[in-house]
Amino acid sequence: MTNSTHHEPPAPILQARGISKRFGGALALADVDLEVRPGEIHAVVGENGAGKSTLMRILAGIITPDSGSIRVGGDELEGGPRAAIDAGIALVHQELSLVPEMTVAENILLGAPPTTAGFIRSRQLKSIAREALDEIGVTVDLDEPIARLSVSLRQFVEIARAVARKPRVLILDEPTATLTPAETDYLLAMLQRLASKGMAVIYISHRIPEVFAICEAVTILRDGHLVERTEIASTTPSAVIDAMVGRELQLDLQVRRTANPGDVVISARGIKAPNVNDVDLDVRAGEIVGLGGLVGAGRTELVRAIVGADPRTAGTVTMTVDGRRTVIGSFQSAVRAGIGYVPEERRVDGLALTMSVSDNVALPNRAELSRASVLRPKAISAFVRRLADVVGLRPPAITRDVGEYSGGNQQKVVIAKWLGRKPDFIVLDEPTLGVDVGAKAEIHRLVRELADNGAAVLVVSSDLPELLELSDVIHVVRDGRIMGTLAQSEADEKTVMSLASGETLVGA
Amino acid sequence: MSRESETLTETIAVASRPEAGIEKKRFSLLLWMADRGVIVFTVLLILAAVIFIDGFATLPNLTDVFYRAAPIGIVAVGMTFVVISANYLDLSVVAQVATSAVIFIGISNEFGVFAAVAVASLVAMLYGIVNGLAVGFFKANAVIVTLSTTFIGLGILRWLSGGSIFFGPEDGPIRAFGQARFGPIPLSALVLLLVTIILWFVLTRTTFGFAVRAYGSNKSATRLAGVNTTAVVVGAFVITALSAMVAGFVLAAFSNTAVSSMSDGYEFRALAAIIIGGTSVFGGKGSVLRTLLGVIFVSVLTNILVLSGIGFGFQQMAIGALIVLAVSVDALARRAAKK
Amino acid sequence: MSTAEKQPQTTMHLGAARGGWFDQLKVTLARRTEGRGLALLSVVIVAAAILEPVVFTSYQVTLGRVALIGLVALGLTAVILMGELDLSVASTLAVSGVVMASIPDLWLGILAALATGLIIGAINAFFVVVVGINSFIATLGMLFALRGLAFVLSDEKPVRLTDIDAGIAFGAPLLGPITPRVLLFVLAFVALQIFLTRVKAGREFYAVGGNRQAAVDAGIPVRRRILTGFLISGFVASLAGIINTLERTAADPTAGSTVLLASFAAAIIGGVVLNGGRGSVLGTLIGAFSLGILQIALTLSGVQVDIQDIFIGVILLLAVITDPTNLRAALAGVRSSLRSRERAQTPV
Amino acid sequence: AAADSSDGGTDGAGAGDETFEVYALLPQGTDQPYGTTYLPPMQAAADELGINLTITNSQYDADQQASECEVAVAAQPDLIILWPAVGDTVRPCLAAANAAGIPVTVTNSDVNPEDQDLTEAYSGPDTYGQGVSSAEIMCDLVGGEEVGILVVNGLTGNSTAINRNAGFVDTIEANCPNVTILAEQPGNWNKDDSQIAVSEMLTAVGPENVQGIYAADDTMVAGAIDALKARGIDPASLYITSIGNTFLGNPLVVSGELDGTVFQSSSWDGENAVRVAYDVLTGNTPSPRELFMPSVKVTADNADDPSVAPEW
Ligand SMILES: Nc1ncnc2c1ncn2[C@@H]1O[C@H](COP(=O)(O)OP(=O)(O)OP(=O)(O)O)[C@@H](O)[C@H]1O
Ligand SMILES: Nc1ncnc2c1ncn2[C@@H]1O[C@H](COP(=O)(O)OP(=O)(O)OP(=O)(O)O)[C@@H](O)[C@H]1O
Ligand SMILES: [Mg+2]
Ligand SMILES: [Mg+2]
Repeated sequence: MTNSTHHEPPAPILQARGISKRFGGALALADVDLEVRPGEIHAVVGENGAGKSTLMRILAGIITPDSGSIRVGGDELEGGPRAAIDAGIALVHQELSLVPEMTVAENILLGAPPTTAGFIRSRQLKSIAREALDEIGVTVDLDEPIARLSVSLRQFVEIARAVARKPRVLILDEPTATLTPAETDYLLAMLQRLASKGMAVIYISHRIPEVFAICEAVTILRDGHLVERTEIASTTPSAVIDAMVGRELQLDLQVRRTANPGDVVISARGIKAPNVNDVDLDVRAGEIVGLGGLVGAGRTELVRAIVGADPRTAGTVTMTVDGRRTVIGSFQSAVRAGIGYVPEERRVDGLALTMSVSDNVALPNRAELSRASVLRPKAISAFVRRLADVVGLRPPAITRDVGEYSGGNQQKVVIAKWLGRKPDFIVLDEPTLGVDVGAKAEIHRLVRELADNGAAVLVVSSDLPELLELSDVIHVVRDGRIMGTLAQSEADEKTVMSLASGETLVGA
Repeated sequence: MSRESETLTETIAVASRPEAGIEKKRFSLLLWMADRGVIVFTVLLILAAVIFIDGFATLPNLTDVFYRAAPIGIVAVGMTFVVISANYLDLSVVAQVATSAVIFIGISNEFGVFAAVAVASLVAMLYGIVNGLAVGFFKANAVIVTLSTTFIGLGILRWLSGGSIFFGPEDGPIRAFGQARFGPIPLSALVLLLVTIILWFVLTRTTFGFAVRAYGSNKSATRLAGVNTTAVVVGAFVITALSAMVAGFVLAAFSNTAVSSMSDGYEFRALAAIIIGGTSVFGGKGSVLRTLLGVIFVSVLTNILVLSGIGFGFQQMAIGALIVLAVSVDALARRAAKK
Repeated sequence: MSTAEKQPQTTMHLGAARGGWFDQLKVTLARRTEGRGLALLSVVIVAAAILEPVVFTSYQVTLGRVALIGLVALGLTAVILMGELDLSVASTLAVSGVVMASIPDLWLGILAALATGLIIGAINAFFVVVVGINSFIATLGMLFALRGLAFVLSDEKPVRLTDIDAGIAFGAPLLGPITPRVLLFVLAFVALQIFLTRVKAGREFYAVGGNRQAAVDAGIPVRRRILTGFLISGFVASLAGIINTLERTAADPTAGSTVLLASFAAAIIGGVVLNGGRGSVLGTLIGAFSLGILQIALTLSGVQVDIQDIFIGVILLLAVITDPTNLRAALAGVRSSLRSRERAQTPV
Repeated sequence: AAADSSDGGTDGAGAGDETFEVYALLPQGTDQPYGTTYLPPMQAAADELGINLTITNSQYDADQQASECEVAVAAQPDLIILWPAVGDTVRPCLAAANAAGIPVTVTNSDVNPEDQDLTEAYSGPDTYGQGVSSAEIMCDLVGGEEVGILVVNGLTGNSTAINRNAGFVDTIEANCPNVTILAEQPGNWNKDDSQIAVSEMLTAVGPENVQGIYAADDTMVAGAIDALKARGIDPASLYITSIGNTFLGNPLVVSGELDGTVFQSSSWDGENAVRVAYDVLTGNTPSPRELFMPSVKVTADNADDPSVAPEW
C-alpha cells in the first residue's frame, strides 16, 4: 500500500453523480456516482459487463448518459469528446484506439495537432509527441506507422497520447491486459509517478493485486449498479471480490491438480517461422503445458505455426492419438486431426461478431451437425444449448449475436466452439485476456476438465499467476526459442521471469 | 438465419436479421417494418400500380414483368453469394452472361444443345475458378479481379466469335424453351424461381452456405474454425458463374439471338437488386429471397414507368431515387426504433 | 504480484533498432503503400520502351491519357481513404458537362458545373452522414439517378458548346506538352497531395478510414470530414466533366462510361485499400500512369482491339494477384502443406 | 491538305507501290454485329490498296476516341479515317489533324455540317436519310388513314439512334401527319429489350389502338414482331418498318411480317471507307464530298433481289 501521503483529502477533481445509461432495453448503468481526488489513483472494478467501460466512455464524452451530471474541477461538463478533452479528461481505451496507418507522433496528437492555417506544424508535432513519450519514459520511432508496432507498444503510445493532453484526470481501461509482468510493473510505477505530480488516475483492472498495489480508493460496480466506494486501506482483496461478484466465490487459486500425463499427443520438431527459431515441443495427453515469456517473445507465432494457422518455414508437427499418426500441415488438417485453437485476438480470429452464438459454435462442428452437407437445425440448437450450459454462457441466448456479449462471455463462446469437437489437443492463447474474476475461474475449470478428460493442452499466458496455477510444466520462450523448461514444483514467478528476460534476477 | 424457420415465407421474414434480444420487443413493430422494407415497398408499389396504372393488372403485363425479372434475377440471386462472402460484387457477370448466350446459340447451331450446355458449363466453371482463386487464394481485390476477367472474357468472346449476332432456328428447342409459358408465367420465371429455391437451400441449409455466411462475417475467424476458405470463395464465384450461365441461356432463348453486348449493365443492375433486397454490401448478412424481392421490385418499377410512357432518363432517375429512398427509410426506421 | 517493492525503471526502449542507411531505406519502403503500383509501372515502362517507344516521344499524348484516366481517380481516392465509396463519379462528370454546355455563357457554365459537382457531393454526403446509409448504396443510387438526369437535361442528345472556339483553344498546349488538362491534373494532384499529407483535415481522412471510432473519440469531426471527401470527389468529377466538355466542344450525356472502373483500377493498383485508411494519391497517380501508358502503347501497336482487351485484363489480373505480402503468404501456405504431405507419405 | 499527304509517309517508296499508314478511329468493332461485318471488307480493301491500317475502338466513348485521335495525330499517319463516336465532339480532333497536315475522311456517320470543311470526304449511309426512308415506307403503306404507331429507338444518347429517329419523326410530321406516335421507348439495339418494351407499350396504349410499329433497326423490329405474336396479334395486320435488311430482318420482309426496311450494307461501308481514303491519299479528292451508300428500300417486292442480300 502506497501513496497514503495525503492526510486531508483535497476537493474532488472529478464528480459524477447519478449516471444512468440504457442500450436499447438493457440497463448498462443505473444511478452510479464516482468521485476522484487530484493525485489519487482510483480503481474501478467489476465483473465483465458491469459497466466500467461504459462509465468511462461517458466521462470522456463519447457516450451521452441518459441522466446524471459530471463536474470537473467544479465546472459542469457538457458536450462531446472535445469538451471532455478540453476539461482535462483523457481516456486510454480498453480496445486499442489508434489509427494504424498514421505515425506514432500523429496518433499521439490525433485530433489536435499543432497547426498554422490548417497546415500541420510537423516539427512541433514531433517535439510534443517526444515530450509525451519522455514523460512516460518510452522510446519509439516517431515516424513509425502504428500498424508496424507490437501490441504492447501500441498500448504505451495510447498512454502517451493521453498524457500529451496534460490531463487532470487520466483514465486507463484495463491497460495491463496485453502487457508482460515487466511492462506492467513499469506502467504501475509510471502511474504512481504521474499521480505524485497531482494527476488524478482512474484505473480499471481485473487484476486485484494491481489494484491493491497502487490504488488509494476503489469503486465497485455490479450489473450497472454502484456497490460500494471504499478506501483501499480499509478493505481486503477478498472483500472486494465478494462485492464485485455479489456472492461468496470459491477462489481455487491454490487448488493444484494432480496430473498424470499419458502418451505424447503432439510432437513438434524443428519449428521455424518468422520470430520462431527451431523449437521442439511435446505435449502429452492429460497434461497442461504452459508457455511463458514476455510479449513479443514469439509464443503466439510459435503456437500458430504448430497448429498451422500460419505457415512454417521449417519443421514438422505430428499428432498421435490411439496409436494413429497424423502429420499436421495446414490448419484444416489440424482441425480434422482433432486440434482446437483458441486464438489470442478473439474479436479478429475467434468470432464472427455479427453472427449468433449458435452459428459461431456450430461452425467448426458443422460436419457433425449435418447430414450429406445439409445442416440439421434441431441438432445444432440442441448441441449449442448444451455447450452454452457447459461453459456457463450468461445469458444463454444462443440466437443473439456474439458481438452483443461482454468479453468474458465471448471468450466462453470461443472455448465452446472447440469443446464441441472433443479435441485431443487444444491450444489456448491468453485464454483469460480481459476476462473478469468469475469468468476466469470458470475458464480455468474448463481447461482443467479438458486435461482431466485426456486432452493435451497448451496454454499461452502473460498472466503469471494464471500460468503457474494452470500448468503442469512451463516452457519459457524468449526470442522465438524455448529458453528453459520448469516443472510445476520448480516454477515460480522468479524462475519464469529470469528465464524470460534472459537475466538472473538477484533478490526481489 | 440461425432460427429454424420451417417455411419459405417465414424465412423471408427472418432472413438476415440479427436475432433481437428480449429487450428489443418494445420496438418490434418499427424494426419489423425496417427489416421488411423491401417487402413493404414492393407491396405498396404493386398496390399503387394496380390502382393507378391502366393495364398493369393484366395477364400479358404480368408476363412482361416476369420477362424483365428473369435473366437479371437469376444473375442477381447467384451474385448474392459473392456479396454475402464480403467480396463486393462480380463485375464479370457481364462477360459471363454474354459468353453463355453466344455459346448456347452458336454451339447448338453446330453441335446441338447438349454440347452447348456442356461447353457453357465448362466455361462458367472456369470463370468461377479463376475469379475464386484470384480472390480466395491470392487474396486479390474482387473488384479488380472481376474487372480484369471481364476484359479477358469479352476480349476472347469477341475474338473467337468475331462479335457476330447469332440466331437460333425458328423451330429449334431453344426457341421453344424461350417461348414456353404456363398461362401468364413464362418458363424463364420458373427457372428464376427454381434457381432461387435451390440457392436459398444452399445458402441457408448446407454447410457450404453456412461457411459462405461465416466467411462474409469474419474471414480470419472462419479460417481458424477449420474452414477451407479458398474453397468457400471459389464456390461463391462458381455459383455466381453458373447462375450467370443459366441467365445467359434464358436471355438467349427469350430472343433466340445472342450477341456479345446483350448483357451490358447487368453488373450494376444485379447489384442494385441485391442491395434493394437488403443484403449487406459488407457481407455476412443477406439472403437470396431478399434478392428475389429486390429484382421483383425493380422489374415492377421499370414496368410501371414504361407503362406510364416515362422516358429513359426519368426511368433511370426514378430507379436511382428509389434505391436511395428504400434504404433511407430502412435506416431511419431502424434509428427511430433504437431511440 | 509483488510490484511496489521492485526498483522502478525510468525508461523503456521498445522501438525497433535502427541500422545503417540500407535499413533506413528498407524501413522507409516498408512504410509506403505504393510498391505494387510502382512495380507494375516499371514493367509497363520497360515493355513500352522496348516495344513501342513512341509512347515516350509523343509524351504529350500519353500525359493527356493519364490525365483523362487519373483526374477522377484522384478525387475518388480522397473518399476511399475514409472507407467510403463514390460510384457516382462518372454520372457526376456527365451531368456537370451537360449543365455547363446548356449555359450559353462559358464562365457562368463552368461555375454552374462546379457548383453541380459540389451539390452532388453534398447530397451523397447527406445520405451517408445524416440519413446514415452506406455510401456504396447511396452512390449506386446516384449513379443511376444522375445518369438519368444527364439524359433529361440534354434531351438525350449531345449538347454543343456555344463557344466552340474557346473549347478548341482550351485543348491546345500551353507550354511544351502541357495542355490545360494536364496542368489542371497536376494542380489537382499537388493540391490533394498537400491536403492529405500536410493539412490537419486531410490527415484526419486517414483516421476516419483507419479507425473511425478512434477518430470520433479523439474529437475529430468525422461527419464534416466525410462531407469534405464527397465534396472533393464531386468537385473533381465535375472538373473532369468541364475539361472533357471543353476539349470535345460538346457535352455528351453518355460520357464517362469507362471512367468509373478505370478510376477504381488506378486507385487500387496504386495501393489504395477499399476499406479505407491505407493508400495515397501518389499511388493513384502511379496507377493512372501504369494504365495510361499501357493503353497508349497498345493503341499504337495496332493490335486488334479484342487482343488488347485480353492483354489489359491479363496484366491487371497479374498485377492484383502478385501483391507481395499476399503472394508470399499464399505460397508459404502451399509449401508448408506440401511438405507435410511428403512427410506423411514416407512412413516414419 | 490532301496534296502533301505523302510528306508524312514513313517509308516513301515509289508512287505506284507506295504503302500508306492509316489510322481508322472507330467507335465499334467486333463488339457489335455491324462492326463485325464492317471490318473484314475494310481490311481486305486496305490490303489490296497497300494501306497499313491501325484500327481503334472507342466503344462509343467520346473521350476515349478523342484520346485515340491524339495518339493518331502524334503517330503522323498519312491519313485518318474517322467514324465519330459522338458527332458533336469531333471538331477538336479534326482541327488537330488539320494542324498536323493529316487529311481526315469520315465513314459511317458524317460530322456536323459546320465541321465538314475540316474533312476531305464522307462515305457511308445517310443515317438521317435512313430514318427518312423508313418513314416514307410507313407513309406509303398507311396512305391517308389515321393510325397510331409505336416507336422503338436505339441506345439512348447514341448518334445513330438520334439521327435515325430525327429522320423518321421529321418525315412523319412532314409527309403523313395522320400517323401519330403513341409511345416511344429505347430498345438498346437489342432484340430482348425491344420485345419487352413493345409489349409494355402495347399494354400502355391498348393493343387495339396500335396500327403500326417503327423500330430503328432490324434486330429490334424482330423483337417487336415477337412481342405482337406473343400477344396473339398477327404482325401482318400492322404497318411495320425498320432499317437494316439484316439476316434477321430480310426473312421477315419475305414472310410479310415486316413491311419494309432500309438496306444498310456493312461491307459497302467498310470497303468504301478505305477506297475513299485511298482516293484522297492518291490526290483524287472525291467530288462531291459525300459518297452515300445507296439507301435501298426493301419491301416484299424486292426482298429476294440478290442486290439486297443481307450481310449481317
Ligand atoms: N454500444 C453498446 N450497445 C449495446 N450494449 C452495450 C454497448 N456497450 C456496452 N453495452 C452493454 O453494456 C453493459 C456494460 O458493458 P461495459 O463494456 O461497460 O462492461 P465492462 O464492465 O467494461 O466489461 P469488461 O470487463 O468485459 O470490459 C454490457 O452488458 C454490454 O453488453
Ligand atoms: N522488438 C520488437 N519490436 C516491435 N515489434 C515486435 C518486436 N518483437 C516482436 N514484435 C511483434 O510483437 C508482436 C507480439 O509478438 P508475439 O505475439 O510473438 O508475442 P507473444 O510472446 O505471443 O506475446 P503475447 O501473446 O503475450 O502478446 C508480434 O507481432 C511481433 O512481430
Ligand atoms: Mg470494459
Ligand atoms: Mg501472443
